[in-house]
Parts: sequence; structure tokens; C-alpha cells
Amino acid sequence: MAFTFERTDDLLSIAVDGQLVVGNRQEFKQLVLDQVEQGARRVLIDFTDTGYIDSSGLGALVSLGKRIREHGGELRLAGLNEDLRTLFELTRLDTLFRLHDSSDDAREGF
Amino acid sequence: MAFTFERTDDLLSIAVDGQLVVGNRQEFKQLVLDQVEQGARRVLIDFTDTGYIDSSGLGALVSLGKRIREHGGELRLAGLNEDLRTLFELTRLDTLFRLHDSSDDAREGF
Amino acid sequence: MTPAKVSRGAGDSGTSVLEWQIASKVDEIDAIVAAVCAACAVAGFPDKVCRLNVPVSLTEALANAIEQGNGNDPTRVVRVLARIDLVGLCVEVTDEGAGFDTQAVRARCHEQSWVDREDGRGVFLMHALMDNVETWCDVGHTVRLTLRWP
Amino acid sequence: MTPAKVSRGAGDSGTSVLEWQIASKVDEIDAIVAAVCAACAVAGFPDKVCRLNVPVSLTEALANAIEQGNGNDPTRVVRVLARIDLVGLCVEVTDEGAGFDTQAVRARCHEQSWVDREDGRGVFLMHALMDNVETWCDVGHTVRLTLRWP
Ligand SMILES: Nc1ncnc2c1ncn2[C@@H]1O[C@H](COP(=O)(O)OP(=O)(O)O)[C@@H](O)[C@H]1O
Ligand SMILES: Nc1ncnc2c1ncn2[C@@H]1O[C@H](COP(=O)(O)OP(=O)(O)O)[C@@H](O)[C@H]1O
Repeated sequence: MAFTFERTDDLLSIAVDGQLVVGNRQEFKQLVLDQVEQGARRVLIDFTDTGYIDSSGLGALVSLGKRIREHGGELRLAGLNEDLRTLFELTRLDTLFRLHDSSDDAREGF
Repeated sequence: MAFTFERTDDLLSIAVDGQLVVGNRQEFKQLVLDQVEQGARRVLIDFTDTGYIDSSGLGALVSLGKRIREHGGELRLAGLNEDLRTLFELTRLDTLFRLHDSSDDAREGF
Repeated sequence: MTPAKVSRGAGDSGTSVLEWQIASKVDEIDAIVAAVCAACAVAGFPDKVCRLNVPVSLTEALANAIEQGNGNDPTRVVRVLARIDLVGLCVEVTDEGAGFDTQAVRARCHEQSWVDREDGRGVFLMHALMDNVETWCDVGHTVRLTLRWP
Repeated sequence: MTPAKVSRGAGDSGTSVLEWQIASKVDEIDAIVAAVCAACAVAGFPDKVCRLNVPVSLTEALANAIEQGNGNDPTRVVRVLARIDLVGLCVEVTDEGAGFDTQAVRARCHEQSWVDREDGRGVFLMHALMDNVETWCDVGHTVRLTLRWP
């Protein structure tokens, strides 16, 4: 499990390698929030290399989305495979987030 | 994986619950060495609830045995199941340590 | 951590049983989940089941047992028993707590505000991803997840 | 961590393949080992093999790949490919290093002082606990552990 991130101006891109689950969601949340404190406003999370997400991971995304909006920013999610899309649909989180096929898609008009 | 220990006078008894492997042998070694610094001289390690030991774990035992002897103390090992005995025989460590069937056995004449 | 106990009946009709006892630390979750998923893959469950249904629902059950049932107290134990047989997969996760009102928890996910909440999706996901979720209190509190062969 | 890839042939003659990529951190070892052991148990390997031979030799291979091959550099990757088929179990562990002189390492364990050393038992144990241990360098360095059905 690892997070790799890239910061360009107010754009933060993070890739989640492995799972986003109860064991690492705190670390993940903190990483993003620190960047938001330091001016990141457009946040793009790439799930291309993500295995699965549990309810804690989904919760972390919900809470990050809220915090980023409070700072006048926007959160976009990209690269979810079919399994992950199923999770977002089951929990109706596909109504809360726009799911982009790829990071490139998500960057358009961002 | 967890270590539970009990200290009575200069006798330290430790039980290894789970594995003794590369991921936790440092923590284990430090725990025992701290007790030796604080006067433990008879050290009894109980493997009744131990799954397996890798070469790092075996190495930690060798090095602990040496350090304890340098302090004029003795290390005894107890409760090794057949699998663990196989490991000690393969590596000839059964010639370096006396392997006791149980902690009670090991405590006799200790 | 390897299974504390492993047994398998003879021949093709064999039942496989894996058993663990872990301290109540969330770091212990991944190894158990990986093991049960690998077991399901080798037993022949479809890829999607091994990559989504099993790991997510088992992670939920273990996280709840560790955090809610045992209050993250590392001296408290969670027991896991996974069984694969002719019927399918059955996993029981037992904590040392007193359980909870499952009906009340499930009712919550129909509330308007549910989608915006940070927590409260675990029990829902277990039900959504497994064929059957049962809970009871006996010696501690147990959640049993069942998934039949497709 | 669930297998990055899982596949299984149809019917009873099916071959199971589990694949992972991990960062070079010793914390990652346990989950992989637990998964391969569970897979072996479900496939029908004897208990002793699943509790001793497989976990110990695989832990050695992974620890060496992470510490020696990749120098504990978490940005370097270790790849694991486990395969169970009609022949038995075959696990390949690949690091990003340049390998080592296996003959020299094996010769050491005949030295008088070997028993007293803290390190240097890993390669020996892999050979003692597996039917076959092969190493080669191609894209990185690979150790292949093989265990035939008993
Ligand atoms: N094993 C358990 N022991 C005690 N209470 C539990 C257990 N599992 C779940 N609960 C209760 O059910 C509630 C909902 O659980 P869940 O749907 O997993 O969401 P979350 O854990 O995010 O709150 C928990 O907040 C807790 O009150
Ligand atoms: N994957 C690897 N890459 C490079 N060198 C290795 C690798 N595996 C083993 N070695 C070399 O072989 C030596 C012996 O390994 P081993 O028997 O496992 O004992 P230890 O790791 O305790 O030294 C190591 O010290 C190292 O020099």
C-alpha cells in the first residue's frame, strides 16, 4: 500500500496503490488535508492501481470532499475499475462524486 | 503477533504469540535486552503459542543467548512443537540451546 | 500470520477450514483478508468475488470486531473461522463485545443524510456483498458471512 | 493486500495463479505468506507443509528480496507469483537487485562458526525446506521455490 502524489500549483494528483482501508485511510486523509492547508484546491485521486476500498476508505473520501469544498476547491475521482464502480453505486456515492474514466479525462476542464 | 512477559526477581519469562520473524525480531530482542539491562539473568522463552520462526528469529535467539551469557545469565527455550524442533535440528541450533518440553520443565533447576 | 489451524477433508469433496486468533489491532486485518481471498481463488470462486465481495465484507467484519466490539484493546482477541465447502464460503468473526442492534443500524441507510455521512456503511456493505449476514451473541459476539457458489 | 491477479483454469485440473507487487517493506511479508499458506492448505498440501515449509521458506525469500535485493528502498518493488498445479507449488520472488553468488553462500554453512552466527541461515533454510531452489537474473533477480505434491 502506497500513495504517490504530485503537486502543480493548486492541483494535487494522488494515486492509491493497493487498498484504501481502515488501516491506512487516516494517513491518506492527513496527506490530502496537509496539501489542502498548503493551498491545493483541485484534488484528483487516481484509483487505477487500487485493489479495493472499504467503508472507512469511502468515508474518508466523503469527508475529504466536504473539506475541499469548504475551502472553495473540488475533488475528482478517476480510474475506477468495474469493482470499485460497483462499490460507489451500492452506496449511492456515485451521486456525490463524478467518476472519471482516467486522470486525463478528469483533468479536462478542471 | 504479541509478546507477553513476566518478571520475578532475576527470572524473565516471555511467551511468543504468533511468529518470531524479520518483522518483529528487533522489537523482541530489544524487549529482552532491556530486561537484561535491568537485572534479568535467567531468561525463559516459551514457544507454546508460536507459529513459526524464520532465520531472523533464530538469529535473534543466538544473539540473545550470547548477550545473556556475557552477563553471566542463561537462556532456556521451552514448548517447541514438532515443526519448530525441525527448524532447530536443520540449523543445528539444538546443539546450542537446550530445548525443554514445557516452561515447567525449563524452570526445574533454573 | 499463517492460519492457527488448517484442515481439509480427503478427496474432491473436501472441506477446507482456516482458523486464526488475532489481537485487536487494525494492522492485523490485511493478512487475514489476503489469506481468505487466496483460499477462495484457489477453491474456484470467480475473480470478482475474490477481489471485491470477499475482501470488502471481511474487512468490514474485522474492523467492526476490532474497533466496535473490542474497542481497539489489543489484549482482546478476535477469532476468525473460514470454511469452504460444497455450499460455499462461510466466515465467522467473533469479538469479545456485546453486539448491537442490527435492525437499527440497517434502518439508518434509508435516511436522507446517509450518503453524506463519513461512517455507517460497513454493515450495509456486508449485506450488499454477501448472500447472508447473521449475528448472534454467545461467548462474545459473532458475525457470520455466507456466500454460496455462483 | 489481495492478489493483484488471480486466475484459475476450469475443472479439477485447474491451475491457480496468485500474483502480487509489494513495496520493499518487511511489514508487507506477513500478508503474502498468509495468503500463499492458505492457498496451499485449500489446495490440499499437508498441514506441516502449510505451517512450516511454505511460510518459513517464503518469508526468507521475501526478506532477502526486500532487504538484500532492494536494500529496503520502499520505492523498489518485489513481485511474487505463486502457482499451484498438478506438479505442486511454485513461487517466484523477483527483486530489482543483481543477485548473488549462491554457491558461496551455501558453502558457508559448512564452516565451524556457522552455528554461532546471527545471520546467514536464510538461503540454507529455503534449500532445506523446499524440493528445489533456483535463482537467476533477467529483469531483476528471481528466486524460484518449488515443492512437489507429496
Ligand atoms: N462487532 C460490533 N460490535 C458492536 N457494535 C458494532 C459491531 N459492528 C457494528 N457495530 C455497531 O454498528 C454501527 C454501524 O456499523 P457500520 O455499518 O460498520 O459503520 P461504522 O463502523 O462506520 O459506524 C457501529 O457504529 C456500531 O455501533
Ligand atoms: N535477493 C538477494 N539479493 C542479493 N543478495 C542476496 C539475496 N538473497 C541473499 N543474498 C545474499 O546472500 C547472503 C545470505 O543470505 P541468507 O542466507 O538469507 O542470510 P542473511 O540474509 O541472514 O545474511 C546475504 O547476506 C546476501 O549477501
